[in-house]
Amino acid sequence: MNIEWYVVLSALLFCTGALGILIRRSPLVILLCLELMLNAGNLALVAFSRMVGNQEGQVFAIVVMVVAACEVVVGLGLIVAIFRRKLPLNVDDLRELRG
Amino acid sequence: MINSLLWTPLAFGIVGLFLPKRATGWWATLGAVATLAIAVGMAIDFDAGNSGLQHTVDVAWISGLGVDYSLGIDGLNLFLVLLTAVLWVGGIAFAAFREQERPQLFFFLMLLAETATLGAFLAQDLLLFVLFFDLMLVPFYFLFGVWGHDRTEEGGPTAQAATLKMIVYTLIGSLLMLVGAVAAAIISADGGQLTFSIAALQQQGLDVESQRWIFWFFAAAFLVKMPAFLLHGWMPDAYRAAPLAVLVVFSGVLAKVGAYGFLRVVLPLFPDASVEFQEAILVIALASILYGSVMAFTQTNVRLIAGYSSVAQLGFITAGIFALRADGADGAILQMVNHGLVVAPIFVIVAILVERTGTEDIRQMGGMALRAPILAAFFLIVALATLAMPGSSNFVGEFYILNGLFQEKIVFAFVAATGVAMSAYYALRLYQTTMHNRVPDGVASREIGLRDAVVLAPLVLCILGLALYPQLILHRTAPAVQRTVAKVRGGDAPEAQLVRAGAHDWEPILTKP
Amino acid sequence: MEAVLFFLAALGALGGAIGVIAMRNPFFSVLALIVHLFSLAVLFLLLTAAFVAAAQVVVYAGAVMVLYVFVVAYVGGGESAWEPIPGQRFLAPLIGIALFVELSVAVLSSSLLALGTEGPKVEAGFGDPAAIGTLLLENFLLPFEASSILLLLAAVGAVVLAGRRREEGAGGPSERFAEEEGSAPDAPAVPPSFDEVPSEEGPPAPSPAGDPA
Amino acid sequence: MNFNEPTIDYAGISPIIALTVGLCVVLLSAVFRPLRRSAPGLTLLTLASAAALLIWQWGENVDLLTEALRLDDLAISISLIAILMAASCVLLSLRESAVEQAGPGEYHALLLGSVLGMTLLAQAQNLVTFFVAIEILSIPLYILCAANLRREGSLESGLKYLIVGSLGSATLLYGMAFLYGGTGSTGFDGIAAGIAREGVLGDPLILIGIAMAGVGLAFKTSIAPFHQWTPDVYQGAPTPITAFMAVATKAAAFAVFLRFFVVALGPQLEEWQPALAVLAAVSIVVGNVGALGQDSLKRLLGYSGVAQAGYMLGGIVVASEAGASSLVFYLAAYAFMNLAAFAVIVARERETPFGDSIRAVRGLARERPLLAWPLTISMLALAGLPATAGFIGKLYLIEALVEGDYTWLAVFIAIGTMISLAYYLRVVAAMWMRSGSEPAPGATPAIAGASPEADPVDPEAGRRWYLVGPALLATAATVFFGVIPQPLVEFAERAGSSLFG
Amino acid sequence: MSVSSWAWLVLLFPLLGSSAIALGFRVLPEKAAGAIGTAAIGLAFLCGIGALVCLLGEDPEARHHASSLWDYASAGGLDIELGIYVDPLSVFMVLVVTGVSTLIHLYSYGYMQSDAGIRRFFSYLNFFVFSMLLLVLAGNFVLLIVGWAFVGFASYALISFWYRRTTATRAGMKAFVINVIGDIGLVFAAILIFRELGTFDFGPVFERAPEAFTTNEWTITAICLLLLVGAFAKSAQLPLHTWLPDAMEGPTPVSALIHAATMVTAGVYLIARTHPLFELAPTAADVAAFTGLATLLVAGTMALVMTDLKRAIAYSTMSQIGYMVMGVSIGAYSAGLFHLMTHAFFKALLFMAAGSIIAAMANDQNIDRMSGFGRAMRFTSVAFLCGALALAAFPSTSGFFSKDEILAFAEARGGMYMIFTVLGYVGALITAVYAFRLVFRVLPGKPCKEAQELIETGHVAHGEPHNPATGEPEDTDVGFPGSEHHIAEQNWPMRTAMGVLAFLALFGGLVQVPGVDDLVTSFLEPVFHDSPLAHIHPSAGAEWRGLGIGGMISLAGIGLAYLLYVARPELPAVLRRRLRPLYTLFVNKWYFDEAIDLLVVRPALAVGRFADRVFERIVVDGLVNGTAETVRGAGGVVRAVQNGFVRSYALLLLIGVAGLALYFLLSAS
Repeated sequence: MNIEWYVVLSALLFCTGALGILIRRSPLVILLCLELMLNAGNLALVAFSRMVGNQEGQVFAIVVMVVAACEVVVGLGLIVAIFRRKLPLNVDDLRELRG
Repeated sequence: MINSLLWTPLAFGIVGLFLPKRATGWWATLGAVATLAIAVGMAIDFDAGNSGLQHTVDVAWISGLGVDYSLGIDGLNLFLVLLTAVLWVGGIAFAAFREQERPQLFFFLMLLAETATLGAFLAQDLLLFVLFFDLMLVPFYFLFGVWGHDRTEEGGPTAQAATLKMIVYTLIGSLLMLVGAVAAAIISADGGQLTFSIAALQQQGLDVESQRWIFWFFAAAFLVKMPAFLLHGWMPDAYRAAPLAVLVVFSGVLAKVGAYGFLRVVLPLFPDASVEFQEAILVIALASILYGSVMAFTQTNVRLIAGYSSVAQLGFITAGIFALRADGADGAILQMVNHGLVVAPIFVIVAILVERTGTEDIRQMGGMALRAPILAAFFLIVALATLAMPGSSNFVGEFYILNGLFQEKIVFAFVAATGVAMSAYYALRLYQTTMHNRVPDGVASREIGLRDAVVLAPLVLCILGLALYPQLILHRTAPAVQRTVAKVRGGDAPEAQLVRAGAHDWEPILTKP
Repeated sequence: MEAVLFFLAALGALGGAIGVIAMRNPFFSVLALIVHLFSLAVLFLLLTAAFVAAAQVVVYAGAVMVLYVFVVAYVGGGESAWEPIPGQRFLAPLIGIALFVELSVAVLSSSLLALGTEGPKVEAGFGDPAAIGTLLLENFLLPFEASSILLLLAAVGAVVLAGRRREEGAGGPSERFAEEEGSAPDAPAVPPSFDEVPSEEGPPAPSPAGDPA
Repeated sequence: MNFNEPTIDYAGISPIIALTVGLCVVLLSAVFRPLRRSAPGLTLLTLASAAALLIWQWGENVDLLTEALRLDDLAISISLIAILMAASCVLLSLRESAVEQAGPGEYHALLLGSVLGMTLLAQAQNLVTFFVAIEILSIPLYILCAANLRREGSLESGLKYLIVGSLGSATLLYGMAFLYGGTGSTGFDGIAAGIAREGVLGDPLILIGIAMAGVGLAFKTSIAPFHQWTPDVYQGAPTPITAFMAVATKAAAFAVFLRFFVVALGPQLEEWQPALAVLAAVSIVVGNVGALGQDSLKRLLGYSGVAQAGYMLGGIVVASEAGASSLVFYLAAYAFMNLAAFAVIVARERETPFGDSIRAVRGLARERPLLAWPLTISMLALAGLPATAGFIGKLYLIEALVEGDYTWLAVFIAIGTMISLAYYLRVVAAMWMRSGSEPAPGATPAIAGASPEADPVDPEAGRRWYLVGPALLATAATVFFGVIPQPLVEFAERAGSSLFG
Repeated sequence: MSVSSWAWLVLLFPLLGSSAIALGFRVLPEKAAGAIGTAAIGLAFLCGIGALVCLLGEDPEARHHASSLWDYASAGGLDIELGIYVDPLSVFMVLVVTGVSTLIHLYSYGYMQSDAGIRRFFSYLNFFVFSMLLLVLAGNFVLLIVGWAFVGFASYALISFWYRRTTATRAGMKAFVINVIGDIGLVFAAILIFRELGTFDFGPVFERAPEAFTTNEWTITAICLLLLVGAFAKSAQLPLHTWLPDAMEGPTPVSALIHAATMVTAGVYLIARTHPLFELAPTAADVAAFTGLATLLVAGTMALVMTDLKRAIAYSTMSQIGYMVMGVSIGAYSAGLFHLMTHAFFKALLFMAAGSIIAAMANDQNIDRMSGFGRAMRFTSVAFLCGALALAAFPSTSGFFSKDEILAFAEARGGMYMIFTVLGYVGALITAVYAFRLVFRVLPGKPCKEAQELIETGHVAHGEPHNPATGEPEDTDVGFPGSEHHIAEQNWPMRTAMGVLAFLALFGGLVQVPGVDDLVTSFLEPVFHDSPLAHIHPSAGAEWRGLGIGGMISLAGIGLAYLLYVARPELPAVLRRRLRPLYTLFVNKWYFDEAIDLLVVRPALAVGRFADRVFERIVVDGLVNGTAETVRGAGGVVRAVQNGFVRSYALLLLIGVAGLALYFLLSAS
């Protein structure tokens, strides 16, 4: 299977994730969408690493997974904090700061 | 010596910050006087014959950026420096005689302003010049804003708004000038050693293309500062907001920095552009003359009459410079000094009048001369000098300017002349409506106090002295001006025939027949 | 065979992704993501990235997702379909598509011939744990260590944000919040062991509103 | 299988080690009750030692850990700026309620973590390191922004920063992936070599990569149009953190921006130079007009930060030694100016009920001259008035730009500066002038300062050494380097030349 | 002592006097001020004599001296010395000026003695004399301009001497501004001369002019016309004359000195002084001559109908100066200057007498209210009569000889110049009529109230002083002869001055009687000897014929006046009705003020108002505020986009990504 396919697929996933961030209001889902985007990146990395035939891309992918995990953890922590602070779990309602 | 001249005011100012309230005024006056003393000292051992720089200081300041700390005095700035020193003594003393809130700060800022202004005049490094040129604004921003008057009840702006307007307006020019300066240096360095020394830049020269646009960056800065017609939008508000003691020095000196910039920077560095855009600038200058004069005789606020008259005067000076002839430029410098010397006392007098009448509207003033003959006499002399009465040094200045203009562009000269006629009207009107006619009620017609007289008399004496012997200035400026102008015209500027133009062999006064 | 696998996996990944953004209920979104991740793992395998695929399954589909599920269970979710931002609904898809078009154009118009291949022939062990491990310890030692620190920091962060304050009981969010309300205006909720700190710079300031509102 | 362990230059990585160790120690201090009070002290100690080690390494130009890092004067100078800001942040954080809520150990550990990230980022010359470092930098900041859990704004800013930030990182990552794909290498030099190869130069794949990676960096340096998080996060975050973020993040991000674009993407100069120039111009305009009429000082500084980022980007656009040096100089100056401003804001936040509203500094000149002068000077410096480091910085940038034939951008800087006066001077006026235009004090503050969310009022805050001290020192530095800039200029030149020389 | 040293002394004394009085205004007693002032001028006169003697002692060819104090302003190629130029012409002027001034000072010493502002008055008066002397002694054009402007200022200061009178201040302003216009003319003349000849100094200019210019070349014509602008403004020639009648607001001695005897004749002096230039530009000279002619006729007609005593005399001054200008322009230099001298005598006398009468009328100047002063004030009326006779050129009086010499010269020059002779005689007739109109209206007849009081009680009338023009009460403490007035009969200084002048007015003409003697001409000869026109000498016969005609005309005029105002007093009213339009034209001064107001003043003010109300507001401020608004608007947009929705931030970010990506894709090779 040609590498292009993988890359285009990853691009598609990336855009899906981006779209998700744009249209979803629940911070939880937005976090998931971020995951999608990072994974798209991973797919691209791995695909390219296959293409160029060195494994640096795969290592990079591993690191990205770690990063993604960290973002999730912090994100979830924030969500919990917000929940405890009795604030709505809706990013559209968090707009005290603007202008 | 030149260093002490530059930094003395600031030093006094900083010390003054820590003195008790009552002492600061006197301390500041002392500082200004000390500065004046140094300036006079330098003027005395100034070599009139020498067209080059004297008392120069030149050390690398930011070698990385090619900026030097280089100062110097020559015919172009000698008397402007003196003027600065004199007027600051006047302004500070005038303020010291009055109650100021937060005096330490006030006088600190005044002295800081003096240092900045002197710096702008003395700087021989383009960037140093720009730096001081911008720095001047800072103290005046606070002086106008903190001690200024809100005009909201007359539908005018608050002091804060007025000063903001002034600052933004004047910085438009100076920031563009900064870019222009850098561009000029880099382009003319052309990969070589970067320097901002004006002399060096003049040596290296600049291609005409670059000259064209850089010229306008500088012109913008200077024309706004003056202010010239259409760019004077900040002036009325600022002048009405400013405390009068500050206005004395502001109107007296700062405008000149702009005109001086043309002589010091623009003509030497952008000669081709100067020739190319001569008409353009002359048109602006004439517009300023006419517009300023017309406005001056329609205004009823004493400050604005003086303010707009300055617009007209600066127009004259600009026109003189851009005659691009030695005589025109000589006249311009002479006129800068003269105008400084008349406009400052005018504002002192205005301040005195306002104290007596409680209004700034000339329609509510009058009849002062009877009870205040001395004040009237001073005012009369100043007013006559303002309208360039022949016999005053202002006349000589204007005569030189007109002559230069006439020989260069005859039509412009005739248009400029109408400005002279109008100045006669508004200056005399200012005198007459305040000093003559009936005394309106609510006007306390009192003689000038000794303290104000102490401030005013020296300035008036300067005017009279120069009236008798303007040669004092012309003699010293001529060589430097000659040098500057000759460069513009690639040397084909009319050489000054310093030999008597075949005049009489004058008889000595006392000889037996 | 491989192509079939690819398409199935691709379909799964894409479907999962769309599921994530389409599901109203966050819980389903999480499940969709898990589908997505598994299919992704398959793709990694197809790309001879065994270790990555394994990590994907274990770390992600395992640990992280569990965490998700817990949080979702804790805070619940669901959201209105109301769109307060003008133009968002119209612009969002537009941009998404535009981006995709640009990216694919870049890929397809690229003159790199390798893109059109399945990649060079690689020796056995390409992408297996040993190879990756070696890389991690040799060339990528620093990123490796760094990411460990990153994990540490994330953990700390989670504690700071979500962790219970020492002084508060095991009470649910409601009473914690109430308790905070009370203590808000005056000296903030400080750990008992911490209240000496002020003594360094004088006693804590008296508050305008002493007792809870 | 054979395993050849990498050669490790311990001297080179000593600053990183120091920070890491310090991080752990501080973290432990959070665990052992008796040590809790010492967290700030330990942090300062760590930062000091790290700084010392960095200075010790000054002048080194070496690759570390199999080219994961590049230790040179650029990296060192940037790291020093970051550490300076972190140290001041520690001081400003004393008695900050956010600290008490997050727990001092955790708070300072996270701070150190972020600094560590910055140090790594400044040295990174490998995509993987680059990416990890940027995350190590960001993630602690996400948390610290939200650290004031009691305040809604804080949480909001945390979440916003997290979401948009992660979006930025994702974009960055995707760009990196493409660059890796195009060049087959993750090392900067490898990438440069790869791009330079025939047939690759100007390939859409590469260019898209550059675009997306550039966006990621532009986001971190808050360049418009990727700036929108800046004002909100600056305003919502605990002020000491804002102070830290405003300078340190920018510094580190700009360092890697410079290194990445010049070293790795150098071959594509012609393509990215104009793009960045336009971005710079846009952020100059957006930042300056956005700051007009802001009542929240932090927000105002946020917007002004966008504009300043625009100025600084100019230093990268020209991709010259002068540009790099001017960038470093400006960052240093920027550090001093902002530090002074934020120290004052913190003090006023704590002693007035007006939060960070401009009302909080009304009449400051009479009330607290020792606070008024720093804020005044820093405003004038940010506006680029003479006799301050700000003026020299602008001059330096303009010189670099004109040299690099980007005079039009220099003109943009001039115009931007002009607009900026309108808001900087408004703050000054509020301090010094009895002003008719501002609403009368006593009106309810912009930030819900008096609401239950409010942090405790400390009427003495304006006299605390740890607030006034930094303010005055920073002010002194601003003026000093405005009058005698030569030392700082040389510092910057060293940094710049280390990348090009 | 050399001539020039004498000349310097001439300048010195008035200056000293002026400054001494000015500085001592607090301490000096009134009388002392007057004494100092008079003495200073007297000394100046003596020094003038000294200069004269020295000059006469020299060989006619060498009778010109230039002397300089110091470099005044020399740079950039210009060379301006503080130098004077002494030759018979200037000495002649010095003598006339100082001589008449001395007498007028003496007169003022009496006339103004109860004026609160007497010190200021004498200080100004001395300053004026100094300026006038500077004007006539100046050695180069720049200094000439200085003197020129100084006299202008002095005249301003003295016109608005009673500065609480709005009429006075307005009149002063008018005079000053019009004079400034004249100054500008001179300035440009000087600059143009400098451009062509490279110097400002009289000697070299006149030497080089003939080589430098061809006759009637445009430059020289331009120079002369510019000079004429100055001359006309100063000498109140059409159309720049309107300030002179208003100038009568000043105290009467001022009118006598400045606006009759000396300053207003400066224009004549200027033309005479620069005659070498005018001879190179005949066109300009003719312009001057015709203007003079026009002025003398027009002014005469106005003088016929004025009811204000001083104004009537003022118009007659204009008309007499018209004669002089005409004279010096057609080349009758010495004749013109001779008339200048005699006119100084009799016109000063007339004003003094008028002043005395007006004092008696408690500052009422309306001749309709005057009558019968012949009996009330014998001395004054005699003096007035002498003045009137001389003015009317009654045979054997001074005016008789001087005026007719001009006309004779014109006749002798012949050709087109006959016009001047003919119309000159017409003017003479008018002159005689209006001169004796005044005499017959004021002196004979039944004494009016004031005159009556004077006859019976010997007291001068005490009216509450009020401004006849506006009717507002005078503010006497600024200086205004409150209720106390002084007339010649009761006041020796006035009497002396008037006596001397009366004598001169009657017999001053005898210094130059055709065929008998020609002191003036021969004395001035060295100045004009190289001028071609100077050699036109009407034969004695021709002159006597002219004198005959002149005499008869003047007698006719007097007779006519007698008929109109004594024999048939109802006639004037009849005439007025018959010649209504003509009368209204005259009485409205030919509508000159209105014209100027319409053409100059109103437009200027309109422009000013436009600039102030419209331009400043809309364009200038618009420039500023417009920019500010734009910027603020942009700020609004930015802040609107910053709407607080994190998702829209993300959107913008992604838009940015898309945009940037697009750019890079397009720039892909």
